Amino acid sequence: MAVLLVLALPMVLASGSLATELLIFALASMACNLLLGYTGLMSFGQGIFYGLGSYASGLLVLHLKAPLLLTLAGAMAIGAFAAAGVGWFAIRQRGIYFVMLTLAFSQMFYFLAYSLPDITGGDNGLLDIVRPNPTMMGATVFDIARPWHYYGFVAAIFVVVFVLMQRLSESRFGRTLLAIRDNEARAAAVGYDVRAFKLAAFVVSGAVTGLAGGLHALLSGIAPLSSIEYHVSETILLMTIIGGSGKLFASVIGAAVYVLAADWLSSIWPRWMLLLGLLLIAVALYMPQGIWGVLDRLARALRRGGEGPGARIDTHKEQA
Amino acid sequence: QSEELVLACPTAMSGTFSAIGKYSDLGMKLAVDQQGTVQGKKLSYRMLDTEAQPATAVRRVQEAMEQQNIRFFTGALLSAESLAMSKEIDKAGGLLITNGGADELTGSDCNHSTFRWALPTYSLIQGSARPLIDLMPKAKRWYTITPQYVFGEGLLRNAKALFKEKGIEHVGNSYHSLTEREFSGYLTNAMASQADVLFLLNYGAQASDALRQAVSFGLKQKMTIIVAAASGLEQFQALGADVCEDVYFGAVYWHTINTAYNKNFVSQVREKFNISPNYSLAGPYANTRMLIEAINKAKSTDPKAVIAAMEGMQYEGLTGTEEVRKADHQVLRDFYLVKGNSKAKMRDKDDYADIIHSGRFFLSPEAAGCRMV
Amino acid sequence: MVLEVHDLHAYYGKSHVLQGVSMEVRAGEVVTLLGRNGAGKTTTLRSIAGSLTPPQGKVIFEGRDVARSEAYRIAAGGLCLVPEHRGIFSLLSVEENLTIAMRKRSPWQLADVYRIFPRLKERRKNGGARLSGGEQQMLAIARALLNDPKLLMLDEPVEGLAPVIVEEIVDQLKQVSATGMPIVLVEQNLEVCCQLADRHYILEQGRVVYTADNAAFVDDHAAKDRYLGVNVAA
Amino acid sequence: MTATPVLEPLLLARGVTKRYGAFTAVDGVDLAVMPGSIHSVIGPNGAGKTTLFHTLTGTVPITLGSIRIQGEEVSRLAGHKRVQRGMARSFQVTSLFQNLSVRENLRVAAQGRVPREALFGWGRPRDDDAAQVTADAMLSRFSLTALADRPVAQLSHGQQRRLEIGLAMAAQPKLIFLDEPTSGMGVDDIADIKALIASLKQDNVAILLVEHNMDIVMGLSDTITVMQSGRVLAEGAPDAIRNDAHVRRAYLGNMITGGRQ
Amino acid sequence: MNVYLLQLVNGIGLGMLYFVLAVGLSIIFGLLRFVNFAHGAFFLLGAYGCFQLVDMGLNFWLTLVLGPLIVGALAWLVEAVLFRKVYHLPHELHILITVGLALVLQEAVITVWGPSGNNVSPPALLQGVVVWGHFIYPTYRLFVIGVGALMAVVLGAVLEGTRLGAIVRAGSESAEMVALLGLNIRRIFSWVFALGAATAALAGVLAAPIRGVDPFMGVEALGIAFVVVVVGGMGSFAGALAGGLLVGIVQSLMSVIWPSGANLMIYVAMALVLLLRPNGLLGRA
Ligand SMILES: Nc1ncnc2c1ncn2[C@@H]1O[C@H](COP(=O)(O)OP(=O)(O)OP(=O)(O)O)[C@@H](O)[C@H]1O
Ligand SMILES: Nc1ncnc2c1ncn2[C@@H]1O[C@H](COP(=O)(O)OP(=O)(O)OP(=O)(O)O)[C@@H](O)[C@H]1O
Ligand SMILES: [Mg+2]
Ligand SMILES: [Mg+2]
Repeated sequence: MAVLLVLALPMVLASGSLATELLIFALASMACNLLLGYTGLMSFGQGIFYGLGSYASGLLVLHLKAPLLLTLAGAMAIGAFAAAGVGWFAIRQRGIYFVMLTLAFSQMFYFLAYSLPDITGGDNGLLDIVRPNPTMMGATVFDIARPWHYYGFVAAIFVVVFVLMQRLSESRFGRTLLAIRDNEARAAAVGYDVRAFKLAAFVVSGAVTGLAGGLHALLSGIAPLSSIEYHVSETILLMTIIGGSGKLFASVIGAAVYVLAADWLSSIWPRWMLLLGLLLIAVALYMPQGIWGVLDRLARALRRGGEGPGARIDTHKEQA
Repeated sequence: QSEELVLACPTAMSGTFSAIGKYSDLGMKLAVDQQGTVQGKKLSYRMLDTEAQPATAVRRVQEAMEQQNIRFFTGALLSAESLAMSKEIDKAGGLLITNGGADELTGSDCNHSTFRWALPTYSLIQGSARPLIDLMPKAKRWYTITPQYVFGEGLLRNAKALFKEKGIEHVGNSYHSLTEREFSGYLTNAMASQADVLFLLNYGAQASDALRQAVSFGLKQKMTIIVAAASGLEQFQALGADVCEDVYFGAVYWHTINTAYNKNFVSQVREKFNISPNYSLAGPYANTRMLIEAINKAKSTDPKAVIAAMEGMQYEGLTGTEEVRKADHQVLRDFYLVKGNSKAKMRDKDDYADIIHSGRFFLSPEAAGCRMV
Repeated sequence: MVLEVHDLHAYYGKSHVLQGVSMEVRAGEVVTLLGRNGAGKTTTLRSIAGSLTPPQGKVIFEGRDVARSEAYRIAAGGLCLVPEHRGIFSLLSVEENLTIAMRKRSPWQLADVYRIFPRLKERRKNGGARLSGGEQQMLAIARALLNDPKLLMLDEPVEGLAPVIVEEIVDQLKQVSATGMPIVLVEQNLEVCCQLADRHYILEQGRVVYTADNAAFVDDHAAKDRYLGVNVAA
Repeated sequence: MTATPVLEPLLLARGVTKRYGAFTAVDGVDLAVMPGSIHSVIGPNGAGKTTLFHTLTGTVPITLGSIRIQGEEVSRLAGHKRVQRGMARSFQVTSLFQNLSVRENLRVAAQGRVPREALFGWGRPRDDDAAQVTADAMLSRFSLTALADRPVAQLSHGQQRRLEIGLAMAAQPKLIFLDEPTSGMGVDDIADIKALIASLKQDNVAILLVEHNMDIVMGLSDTITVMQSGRVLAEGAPDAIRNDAHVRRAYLGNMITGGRQ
Repeated sequence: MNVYLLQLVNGIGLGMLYFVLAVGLSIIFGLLRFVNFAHGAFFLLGAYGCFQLVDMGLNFWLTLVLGPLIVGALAWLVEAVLFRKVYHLPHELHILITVGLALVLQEAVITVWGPSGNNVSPPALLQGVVVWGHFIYPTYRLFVIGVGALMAVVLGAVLEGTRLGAIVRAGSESAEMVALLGLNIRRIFSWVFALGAATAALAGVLAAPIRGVDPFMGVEALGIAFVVVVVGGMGSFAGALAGGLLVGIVQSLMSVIWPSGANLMIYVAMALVLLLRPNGLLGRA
């Protein structure tokens, strides 16, 4: 399905940059979903990893002239690293306190970035981040200067990450996360070190989010202060919720809807946020399982209509 | 080639700074409608909503250049996004006229495609504090409140230099972050320092809050208050005459500027939109007029030619005869010091302040740190 | 006739859990609802109390059909359920748990229940979470009594209670019913049921499959074996 | 590990004490559980049985005292680590993975014995995974096979109680803690559970049992410890306990809940 | 008078405002278990209500009562038609719907009153300043402290002391069980929600003369409110007071010690508190 989307986008969207941004946020949103939907952690700190990711890739390109893949690796590493740190503190908390603690951290990192202008460029952010081309033994594999080319590159990464995350969520690890989400006390009682699992999930999520941030810095050529704002955390979380927690592809849809809605609405009315607000309310009221939930139900209804009683059984299989 | 020439005004239409977008739109509209066609091409414009986010700004600019093949951008105002866009536009060989506050625009980060109608921090300080010091030789103790980002730092640096030169005692400074809205703490410090003058180096809403709270703390009675750079008429309207009375403001534009060009502009704005123009409206207007001048001078709509024409160009503008300095693409023009009127003295509803001084102050391009490559 | 239930149905999603339960409670009698796990006892009680809305069937309480009216109205009317898992409020102290249920007009007041459950008095200030299973059960029952019930429905009230306490509660329930209070009792412990009840209903797959008065039921080993699978031999 | 001398107790607890603020829920309890034996803890409500369980299994931190499993001190070990030492428990108040299927519940529990397989478990769970095999075995052992793919939330209380025990057993422990396994169960299931508990003896699993159903306690226990207000009141074989005057007064009364001989 | 002392006093002034701002959020979350990201929006409405009414020539004191009432009524409506439907859903949906509402209200304010701010002058009676030596303090801020203190007493009595308080806490745990006790929990929820929103609005009215009104003051306020509530302890009413004062004082003192770090320190303080006392200063476990 991810592949289909990746192929479909260029046909429906005029702007390569927009399409790329969509995929980037889809990545971030999936990472958020790994926490929200699989571990039951509602993290308001995803912006930290995203922001650090973009700063990291910015700095690597600017100061070290690092090659593309190394740059992205760096972004992932810093994301994972920060996640380990933040997570280590945050997972001691549960429920809304966890949300708030991560929120506090995202504010902290914002002010940190803000008050270290020598590294982060402060309010101006990092500028002139020129996309290095993917090279192999010095030879440029293919040129990603033009937006649609870069899209191709991001799309490739997106598909790979998606598949890996999908696999992860079905793995024994992922299944155990689900159990922890469901009943932490019992999970501990049957022998799991709950914190270790949560932390692991956090680190993975941080890495992917960092990657997203890095890709975005390369997309826009800048790493602005606004990329580590609390606002980013909120947006990523909203996308995830809109899509629907607990199913990876849902996050992709969530991100797509959000990005496209925002882009489209903002071009028709300066007060577009009002409409966005209404959209959020509508989703909360009528699609508690998120947009995915609705699509899923539709799909089943169709299949059931098509195949009669037999269908119920295979839908059951899907869930298990 | 289409017979239409489309300009774009990338600025914040939504979010915290949406006021800017609202007025910029009017400014663009006026300038474009006035002109109609340029070099036989129908002139039109688009507003691009940057949401006050550099990343979004860059994306919108990319899209504008890719899809609508737009090359001319005017009216950008916020520092961070102006910088980001200036890079992007330069890369793609477009032209940007900005009113951004960051000195880098015509300093360390200057480039061929970027021109700046706004004034550098040096001008703001020289144009606001210097005349005031001359006005009040006895006021020797100054206290500053500074937002901690490049713009604020720039102002502070220049202020310190001026204090040194003028033998002013800088009795203290409070830094604050860009998100600060509560200034009572800093004001208390200022009070404790027993300064004669409180010099507010912050901008926009922050300046308003700082000033408002200063007044509520009765600082007006204890010391003279001066705001280095008022963001424009809308700021006065928001604050109200009582707060502004007897307060000094530096102003990059003020609607009572005494030039024929400006008078004409103001009257047009009044009849078209029945408001008095503020900086957010005047800026994009001025930028666009300036661009059109250059296009006509170049007799071409090719950015390269236009840039060449603009460099060193002298023209009539809102503040009188303005000049584009070739070396760093900084527009050389006047800066104003205005003083708040009491309600009683206001001649009309927008007559919040009178211009008490105007002048040009600029560093050399070298000193400004611009090296065109 | 205090309570009449006619052809009550209930679903959880697709599973048709109650398939037409009918029963009645006469003034002042204790009726038990027996049946294997999953027979539908709890569901029946919840449907009567209105925390589940039965799609079909009548619940006539003191002459009015209360099926499909809101839970709090039903309860305020005096149809009072002590649920399976006791529903103790852990955020509230023991005393608060009691006071929010108190009704001026109720014959039972704080002093009365403290007399019956001294342990609760000791733990008055304890959070509801900090009670042992037994203590929680006591609290739940005490709370119900304060709530001025006209008919008491208890879902496995002595589940997991120590015999002495069970006896206490049984005696207590005897006193309660002695005051003429009709009681519907869901219980697994036959001993308790037989001591208290006037009549018994046995549910199976959401239907009433057997009913008898106490005397008859006590001797009807066949029925017990058939429906409840107790081997009275051991 | 398996080569433990028969006479050495599997679990040896000394002076176990648990305080909640000023209130002492468990007060210096000593306990010795022999391998493969059934050891019941009974006592009036609030005696501290569950709390004792909590401290022994590491669900709540112990205040004072020592806990040894096969001689190894575990009293300061995190609860989840004790599982790898061969402890498993069921909860008095049902505590399951409500949104997972019955089968998955059991698989996760079985897998808990070797958590690193999960933490670094990149592969999908397969039907021939050790954990899955155990889980399926449990399904039939508790006759839950019919409900295997139902989310637990849809089971009746009694069905959930049965699964509750299943989860404990899925860890294939040496020592299993059962907290009132039969509470809220139908009479027929009680019989099953009784048989089940008895059958565990065969696989040489020791059981520490908290139970109010005297029929089971008296019928199955090798040793019974009676607790009252946090302390040990008496300990001994069923008959001894049944005839102990203190115990009768404190607890059994006239044995209304079954167990009448 | 020593500058730290001045800042301390000033911090208390700030803290009281923060308390009034946050206490509603605390009630609504702690008792209804409902994460209300629209709290800031109610604050915003309160402020603009104040601006509008005063602008229409109404006197400030009336506004002080009317503003909260109007907003409270609105909130009551919103609760009835929107939020009630999502209480039973997980937190993330609470966030979704309330963020949505906050956006709608904020943009609505912009469309009605325009994107740039406005000034509200305090009532003549409170316009002056009190002077201690070099230290000057606006009478109006003293007044705010007074109002805050009053609120603290009244609300405290109602929430922690009364049966109503207990009922609402119970309802937050299991609405079904409360209903089984014959209490109409929904109605109680609506009232509490309205009350919470009204306090936010009151804070807005109080804040307007201090910092003027602008469409984005809501977002900002929300941030502070959350910090205060978390520091103090969700649902703990006394916590909101303690939290408010702590945050106010930290912020105020920091503006002498390390001005540019003032905001940073607020969040650092919050993180520290949460690490040392996981449920906040006075939060119950
Ligand atoms: N929330 C639920 N969702 C779906 N099915 C349910 C739910 N609760 C109970 N059921 C099903 O409804 C049937 C009856 O459940 P109920 O709890 O009424 O039985 P019960 O007689 O009370 O059993 P027990 O004696 O164990 O309490 C059971 O088969 C159970 O699986
Ligand atoms: N978290 C806690 N804080 C304070 N006291 C507690 C806490 N948990 C339990 N207690 C108290 O400890 C005592 C023992 O409780 P426990 O649950 O162990 O009793 P029990 O023997 O299991 O009773 P039951 O047979 O009813 O389950 C009780 O009096 C209870 O009030
Ligand atoms: Mg039941
Ligand atoms: Mg117990």
